[in-house]
Amino acid sequence: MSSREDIPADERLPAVETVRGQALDAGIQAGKESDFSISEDRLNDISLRPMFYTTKTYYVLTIILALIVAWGAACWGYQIVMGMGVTDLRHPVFWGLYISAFVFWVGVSHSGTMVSSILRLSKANWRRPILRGAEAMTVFSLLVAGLFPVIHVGRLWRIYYMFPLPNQRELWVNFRSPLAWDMAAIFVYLTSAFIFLFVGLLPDIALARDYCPAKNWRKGYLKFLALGWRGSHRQWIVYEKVSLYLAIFILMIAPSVHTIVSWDFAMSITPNWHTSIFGPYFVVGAIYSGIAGVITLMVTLRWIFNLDEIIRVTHLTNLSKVLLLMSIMWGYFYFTEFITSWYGNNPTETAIWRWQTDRFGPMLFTMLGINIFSIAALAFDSVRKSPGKLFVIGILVNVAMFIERYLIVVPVLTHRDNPFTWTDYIPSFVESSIAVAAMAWFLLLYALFVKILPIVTVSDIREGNALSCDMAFGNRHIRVHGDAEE
Amino acid sequence: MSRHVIGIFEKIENAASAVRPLERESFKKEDMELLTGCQYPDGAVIEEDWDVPLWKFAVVGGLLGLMVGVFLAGATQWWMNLDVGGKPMAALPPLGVICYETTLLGVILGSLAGLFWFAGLPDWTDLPYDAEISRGKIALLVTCSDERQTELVRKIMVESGAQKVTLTEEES
Amino acid sequence: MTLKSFNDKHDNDYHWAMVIDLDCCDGCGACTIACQAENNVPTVGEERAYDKRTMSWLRIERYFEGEWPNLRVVFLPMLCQQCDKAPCEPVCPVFATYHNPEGLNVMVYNRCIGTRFCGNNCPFGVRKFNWFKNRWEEPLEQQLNPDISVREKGVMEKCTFCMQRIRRGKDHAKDEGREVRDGEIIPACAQTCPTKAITFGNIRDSKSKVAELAKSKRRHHLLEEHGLETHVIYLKGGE
Amino acid sequence: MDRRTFMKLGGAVAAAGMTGACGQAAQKIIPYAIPPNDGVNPVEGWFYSTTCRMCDAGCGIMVRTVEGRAKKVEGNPDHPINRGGVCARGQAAVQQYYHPERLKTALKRTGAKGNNSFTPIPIDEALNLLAERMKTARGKGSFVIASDANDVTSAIAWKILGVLGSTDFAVPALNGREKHVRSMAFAKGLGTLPYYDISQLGFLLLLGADILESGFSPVHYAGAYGEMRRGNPVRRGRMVYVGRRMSMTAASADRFIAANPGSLGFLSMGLSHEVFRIAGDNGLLKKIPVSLKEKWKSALGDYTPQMVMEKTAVPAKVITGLARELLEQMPSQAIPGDDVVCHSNGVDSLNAAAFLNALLKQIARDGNLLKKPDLPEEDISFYLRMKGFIGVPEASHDYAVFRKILRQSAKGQTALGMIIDANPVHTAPRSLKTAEALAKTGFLACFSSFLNDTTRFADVVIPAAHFLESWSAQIGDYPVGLPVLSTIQPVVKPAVGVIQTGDALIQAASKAGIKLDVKNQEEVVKSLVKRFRPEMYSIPRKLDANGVWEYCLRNGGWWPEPDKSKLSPRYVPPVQMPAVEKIKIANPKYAGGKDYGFNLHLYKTVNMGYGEAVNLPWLLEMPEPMTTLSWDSWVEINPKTAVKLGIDNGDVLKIESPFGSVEAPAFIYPGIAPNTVAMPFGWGHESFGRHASGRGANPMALLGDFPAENSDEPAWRAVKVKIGKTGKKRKMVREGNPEGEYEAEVFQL
Repeated sequence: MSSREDIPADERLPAVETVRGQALDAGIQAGKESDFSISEDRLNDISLRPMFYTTKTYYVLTIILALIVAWGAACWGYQIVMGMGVTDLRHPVFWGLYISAFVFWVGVSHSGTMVSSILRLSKANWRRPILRGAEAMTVFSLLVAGLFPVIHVGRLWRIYYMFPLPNQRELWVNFRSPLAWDMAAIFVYLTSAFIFLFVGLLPDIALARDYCPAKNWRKGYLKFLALGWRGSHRQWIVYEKVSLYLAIFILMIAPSVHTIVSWDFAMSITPNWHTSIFGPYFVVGAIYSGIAGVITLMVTLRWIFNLDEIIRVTHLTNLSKVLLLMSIMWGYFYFTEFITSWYGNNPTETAIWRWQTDRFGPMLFTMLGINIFSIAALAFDSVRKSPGKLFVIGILVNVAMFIERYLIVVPVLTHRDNPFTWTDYIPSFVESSIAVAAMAWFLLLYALFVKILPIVTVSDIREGNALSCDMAFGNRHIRVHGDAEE
Repeated sequence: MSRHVIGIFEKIENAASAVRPLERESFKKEDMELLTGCQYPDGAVIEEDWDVPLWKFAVVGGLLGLMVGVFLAGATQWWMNLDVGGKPMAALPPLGVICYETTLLGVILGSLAGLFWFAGLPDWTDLPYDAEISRGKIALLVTCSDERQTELVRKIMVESGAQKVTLTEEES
Repeated sequence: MTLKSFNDKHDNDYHWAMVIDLDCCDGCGACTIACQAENNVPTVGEERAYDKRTMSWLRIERYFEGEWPNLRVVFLPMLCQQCDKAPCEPVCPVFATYHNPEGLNVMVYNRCIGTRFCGNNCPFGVRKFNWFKNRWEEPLEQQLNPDISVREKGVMEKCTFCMQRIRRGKDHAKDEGREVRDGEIIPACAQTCPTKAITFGNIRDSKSKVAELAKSKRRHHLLEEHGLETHVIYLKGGE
Repeated sequence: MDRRTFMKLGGAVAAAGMTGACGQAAQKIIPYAIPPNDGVNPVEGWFYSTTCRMCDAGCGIMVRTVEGRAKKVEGNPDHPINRGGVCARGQAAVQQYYHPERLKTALKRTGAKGNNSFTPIPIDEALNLLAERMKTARGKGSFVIASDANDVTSAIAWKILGVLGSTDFAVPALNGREKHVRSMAFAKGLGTLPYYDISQLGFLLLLGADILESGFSPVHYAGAYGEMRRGNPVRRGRMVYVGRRMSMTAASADRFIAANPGSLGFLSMGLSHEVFRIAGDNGLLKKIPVSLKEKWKSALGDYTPQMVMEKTAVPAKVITGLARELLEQMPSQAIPGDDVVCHSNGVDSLNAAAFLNALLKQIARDGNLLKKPDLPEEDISFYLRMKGFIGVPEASHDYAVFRKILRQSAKGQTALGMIIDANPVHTAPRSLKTAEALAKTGFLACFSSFLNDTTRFADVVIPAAHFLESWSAQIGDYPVGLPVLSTIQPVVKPAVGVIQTGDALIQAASKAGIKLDVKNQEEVVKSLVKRFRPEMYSIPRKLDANGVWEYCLRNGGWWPEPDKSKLSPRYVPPVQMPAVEKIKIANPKYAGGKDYGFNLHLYKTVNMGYGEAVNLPWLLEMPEPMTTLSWDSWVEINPKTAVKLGIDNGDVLKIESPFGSVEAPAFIYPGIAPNTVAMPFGWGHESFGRHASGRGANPMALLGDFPAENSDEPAWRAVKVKIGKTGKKRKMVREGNPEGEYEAEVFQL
C-alpha cells in the first residue's frame, strides 16, 4: 500500500500554486488547454487541499461562529427557564420569527437535493463539481430547520409526546395534524438526504483514506467510513444503480416535504393562509432561495479554498441561469396569490394586505425590489459570469426570501379575523439572537464538514475527465463529453 | 493458497489490451478484477453485464414503509379515537400523506441495504488493493493458484504496458 | 362498517350551549372577574399586560360605529364558542384538545406541549397561552379553586364552560338518579351576570330555556361562514 | 387485551398487531382523555349567605368555602337587591380578603404624623391608648368619619360618639346624596334616596344618570334593566340617554343625545312643558284640578322648546319628540344623574326632574298604567324604624358635617378622631386640606384592613376584620321598593391578629368606662333581629328565637315577600305633585374663567369606583368597559380636539383647574364632547400598598371648594380646566385595537 511518503508528517502540504481566475480563463479562451486537463495528482491535491490544509483564518472563523452559537444556546436556555414570554410573541400572534426561520431553512435545504438529483438524472455534465456542496448544504440546513420547531415549542420537556412511542396510557400522536406530518416529513427527508450525501461520499472517502498521510488524525475514521470500498468494477456497477435509485426517490421526497411545511399554514382557516396555491408556491420559493444559497456557498468555497480550477465560472453561470428561471417562477406564484385575494375582495384578507403594505411596507417593498432586481440583473451575461456579482445576488435573494417567509407568517397573525385583538409584533432580542445563532450554527457545521470529509466530488470529476476528450472541429478544438449508456 | 498479481496501468487502453491474452491463458472472468478510482463503463476492460436486482430491496423496503405508515396513521388513530373537529377517526387524506412519506423512506433504506448487500460493504478486512488507483491509475488484479501462473501473468502485464506489477501473498 | 367511534356525540343526551343576549349585556365585566375567580386564571401585571399576555378566558369586546355625537357602541362578550367542527382540534399534534361527547371543546392541560397551532387556527382569538410561570403571592393561593388545575407555563388554556360545575351538577343528578334539570348547572359568568344576559343549558333538551332562546329570530352565530357550528348563540340587540 | 400485553406487542410485528386491533371493539381501550362519569367527586364545599360590602349598595351574596377557605363569591338568588347578580368588585372581595398587604397587627405611630412610620403593637395595647383618649375627649370635640352609615359598626360608633358628647358623624361622598334627599322631600316623597322601578317601564329617559355603572345600586338597576329589555315577551323597554359623555350606561341606550353641561334642569322643565302641552291636547289631564293646571301653565310657560334649545343645544324637534315618546310609551320615567345633581344649579335642576317624574306618574296613574308602587305605606314606616335602630341620622351624609370636622380639626379643637374604613384624604377634594386637618387632631384612630393615604396621619391603626370574617347587618340605604335587612356573618374563621371594628370600639369604650348594653357586634345583630321579629311576617311563626336567627343567617337577611295584593294595579297611592312654581333654575356657573377652555367631566368607573379596591390585581387588570384600559388612569379627549391640539394616544397631558393640576396620559375617545375632557375617579393613591401607590392621577386635586348655590357639596361637574402637553409619552395597556374597534362588521353585529 504506497501512499504519498513525501508529505511531511504534520500534514502541512506544500502550498499548491493554484491558477487564479484570469490566467485560467485566458487559457480556455485560447482553446489550447481544455477544461479538465488537470493532471490526476493535481486534481487530488487541489480537491483534498481544503480538507487537509487548515489556515489560521479558518480557526479564527470557526471560533467566532462557535461563540455566536454558544450565545444562541444561552438565549435558548434563558427562554426555557423564563418561559416563551421572553420572545415578543403574544396573543394572538402565536407564531413569529422562529416559524419563518424554520420555513426559510427547510426551503434552503431543498435545492441541495433537487439540484444534484435533477442534474444527476439529466446527465448535465457541469453538475459534477457542485454536487457535494449542494447535498451537504441540504443536510445541514435541515438540521438547523429541525431545531426551530423544538425551540419554538412551549413545553420543551414534553416534546416526546410528538413521537408515536408506545406508552402505558396508550396516548398516540394525532396524525391528522399538519405538525405531525411535518415531523414525519422532516425525519424522512433528513435520513434520505443524509443517505444520499453519504452514498455520494463513499468513493471520495476511500480516495481520502488513501491520500491521507499515515499519522494524520483523520486516517482512523476515514478507514472506517470508507466501509472497505475498493473501487472494484462490480462495486461501481452497484454504486451507479443505487445512486440512480436515490436520485429518483429523493426527487419525490423533497417537494413533498416543503408542501407539507406549507400545509402548516394552508390547512388552517386563517384568512391569508387558507389558499390552495401554498403548496407549489412554497416549493418554488424553496428551490429559488436554495439555488441562491448554493451559488453563494459555491462562490465562498471557491474563494476561500482556491478551487477555481474545480468550480469554474461556467458552472456558476449555469447555476445562475437556473436561478433566473426560478426567480421568474416565484414571481409568477407570488402574483397569483396576490391577485386572487386582491380580486376576491374578502374583507379580512384585504384588511391584511392593507396592513401589510402600510405597517410592513418597507419589508414588503425591499423583498419585491430585490426579487425584481435579481431577475433584471441575472439577464445580463456580464453579471452571470462574475462570481462576485453572483455572490451578492445570492445573499440578497436569501435575505429577500427570509423576509417573504416572515411576511407570510406575521402580518396575518397580527391582523386576524377578530379585529378587537389586532396587535403588532417585533421580534425580541432573544428571538433575533437565536435566529442569527442558527445561521452561525449552519456555517459552523459546514466549516467542520469541509475539514472532516472531502467537499469536492473527486471521483465524479475524474470520471468526467476520463469520458471526455478534445476533438478538432474545423479550426477549433472543442471538448466532447462521452456518455457510457448508449 | 491463492496469490494475487496487481498490475498498475496509466491508460485504460493498456489495461484493456492485457485482458485478451489473459483470457487466452484460460484465466476466467471471475479470476480477474478491475480496480479503478472512478467509474468506467462496463466492458471497457472487463465485461460484467451484471444486472443488479436492486429493485427487490427497494420494493421490500417500500412495502415495509407502507405498513408502518398504515399502522401509524391508521391503527393508532383508531385506538386513540377522539372526535377531533368532526374529522373521521382514521381519515384517509392524512393516511395518504403519512404512507407516502414512510413508503419513500422504506424505499431509500431498502436501496441503501441493497448497496451494502450487493457491493459487499462494509468489510474492513485487508482485501488485495493498491492505493495508486486513488491517483487516477487503473489496477488489474488477477488471482492465480501457483508460481507458474503468476510468472505468466506478470509477463503479459509488462508486455501490455503496466507501470508496476506487484505480487501479494495470501496465507490462507 | 362505518368508522363510527364509541364516543360519537350524536347519541349523547347532553349538548351544552350558551345564549348571550346582546340586548341585555351592558358591558360591566362582572363575568370576566367571576371567570377568573372560578377557574384560577392568573393576573400578569402591567408590563406583561402591555405585551398582550393577559390570561382572561372571557373578555368584553367593545366596538364603535360612527363618531360624536351619534356614536353606536356594541358590547360583545367573547369566549370560546365550543364549536362542533372546532378548527383548533384537528391541528393539535398531541390530542391536547378534543371534542367530548357532551359537545364541549375540552383542553387536556398536561398533554399540551405548546405548539400553539390551535391558537392560530381559532378565528375568534379566544385561546390564551401561559407565556410565563404564574405566581400567587402568600395568602392569595388559598383562594385557588380545588376543582380545577393551576396551569404550568407553556400550556394553552381557554373557557371550558366551567367544566367542574358541569361535573358537579351531573354528579348530583347521578346521586339522585335523575337527568340534570335545566338551570341546575350554571357557569360562573352566567351566575354573576347582573342583567341575566347569559343563559346556559342543554340544547338537546327541547324544554330547556337555552333551546327556546336558540329558536328566537334574533339568534346569531359568529363567523357562521366558517361552518364551525358554534355553541354560543348571541341574540342581537335592538328590535 | 390489557395494556401490559399490548406493551409486549408494542414494538413487535406492527402489521399483526394492527390487524388484531381492528376487530377489537373500541370500548375496551378508552384513553383517559374522556373521564368516566362516576368515581370523580368534585369538592362540595359550604355556602354561607352574607352581604357584599365592596360598595354600599349591599347586594346579598353566598360565598363558597372549601375546607375553611373562601373560594368564590356567588350572588344570593333570592336577595331583592341583586337577584343573584354580583358586580366585578363584588367578585374581587375574595381577593381583598386574601390580599398579601392586609394588616395583621395594630400599629402605633412613631415619629411625625404623615410619614407612615409605625411600630407593631398588640391590639389591646392599641385599645388601651384609644380608651385613655376616650376618657379625656368627653365634650372636647370628637368625630367619626365612616365609609357608610347603615350598618352595625356605624350604630356602635354613633352610640359612643353620643356618649362623648358630639354628633360629628360624617360620611363624605361626592354622589350628591344630600341634594337627592332634599329633592325627594320637595317632591313630598320619602325622606330618603329616590328609587326608580325601571323593570316595568316602556320608556326610560336618563338625564346623565350612569345607573348601570356607578349609581346608588348598579347591580339592582342592571337586573331591572335586563328585565325592562327582555323581561316581558310582549314589549321591549326603550332607553334614551341625554348627557355629555358616552358612559357605559349610555352605550346600552337605544339613542344618545348630547347636551350642554349643567343644562339638564332646563331640559326637564322643557320636557314638562311639552308633556303638559301634548297631554292637555290629548285630554289626559282631566282628573287634575284646574287651579293646579293654571299654576303649572304659568310656571312652565317660558320653558318653550326654542328657549331650552339655546340653553341645552338639544334641537327643539328632539325635545318635542322625547316628550311625545314619554307620553306614548307609558309608563315612563326620567332619572336625573350626576350631570343634573353635581352642577352649580344642582338642587333646582333636581327638583325640575322630580316634577317631570311626578307629572308622568300622575298621567300614568290616571290611565292606570302604573304597575308597581314605589313603596307601600306600612313598609316605609318599618324601613324608617329599622334605620332609627341603627341611629345614624340622614344628616350625617351632608357635606356640611364633613366640612365642620375639617374646620374644627384644622383649628386643633378636636381631641379624638376615629376613621372607620374610609380614606377621606384620597376621596375629598385636595383644596379642603383634609390631610392637614387630620394631622392636627389630638388623637386619630384608624380602623382599616390596609395602610392607605389616611392611615399615614393616624396615631394608632387597628387592623379591621374583613367583612367576610365579621358579624354585621346592613339596612339598605336605597330602598329597592322594599325594606331590606341584610345580615353579614363570618364566612371563614377570623384570621389571627385582626379585630372587628365594632368589637374594638366596644372594648375601648368599656375600658374608658362608657357603659354600652352590648358585648360584641353579633349581639347587636341579634338584638336587631329580636327587636323587629314581630313585624317580619314572612318568617314562619313557629320558629323560636334561635330558629329565627338561623333563618335570617341562611336567608342572608330579611325582606318582605312582595305581597301579591299590593302589586295589583288597583292599588296606586295618590301622587303628591311638587310645587313647580318654586323651581327657579339658574344658568350654570363654573369655577375657572375664560382661559380654562375645557369642561371637566369626572366619573366613577365600574371596576374602580372611588378607589377603595384599587389595590386588587383582578380589578387593576380588568379593562374598563368603555376605554378597555387597565393598570393606569387616563384623560379622555375628543378625536377632533385631539387632532386640533396635535395630541395622540399616550401623550401625557397636564390638566390644570383653578384649584390644582394633574398629569395623565391622553386617550382618544369618540364618546366625549369636543369641549370636554373626562377622567375617572379612584386612581392616584399616594400610599396604598404596592399595587396602587402612585398609579394613575387623582382628579380630586382638580376639584375645589366651589359649592353649589344652596348645598355644601362641591359642584364637581362645574369645573373648567385647560390642557397642556408635557411632551412625555406613556405606554397604555389597552385591550382593544384603536383601528380594530371600528371593524365590527366582520361579526355582522
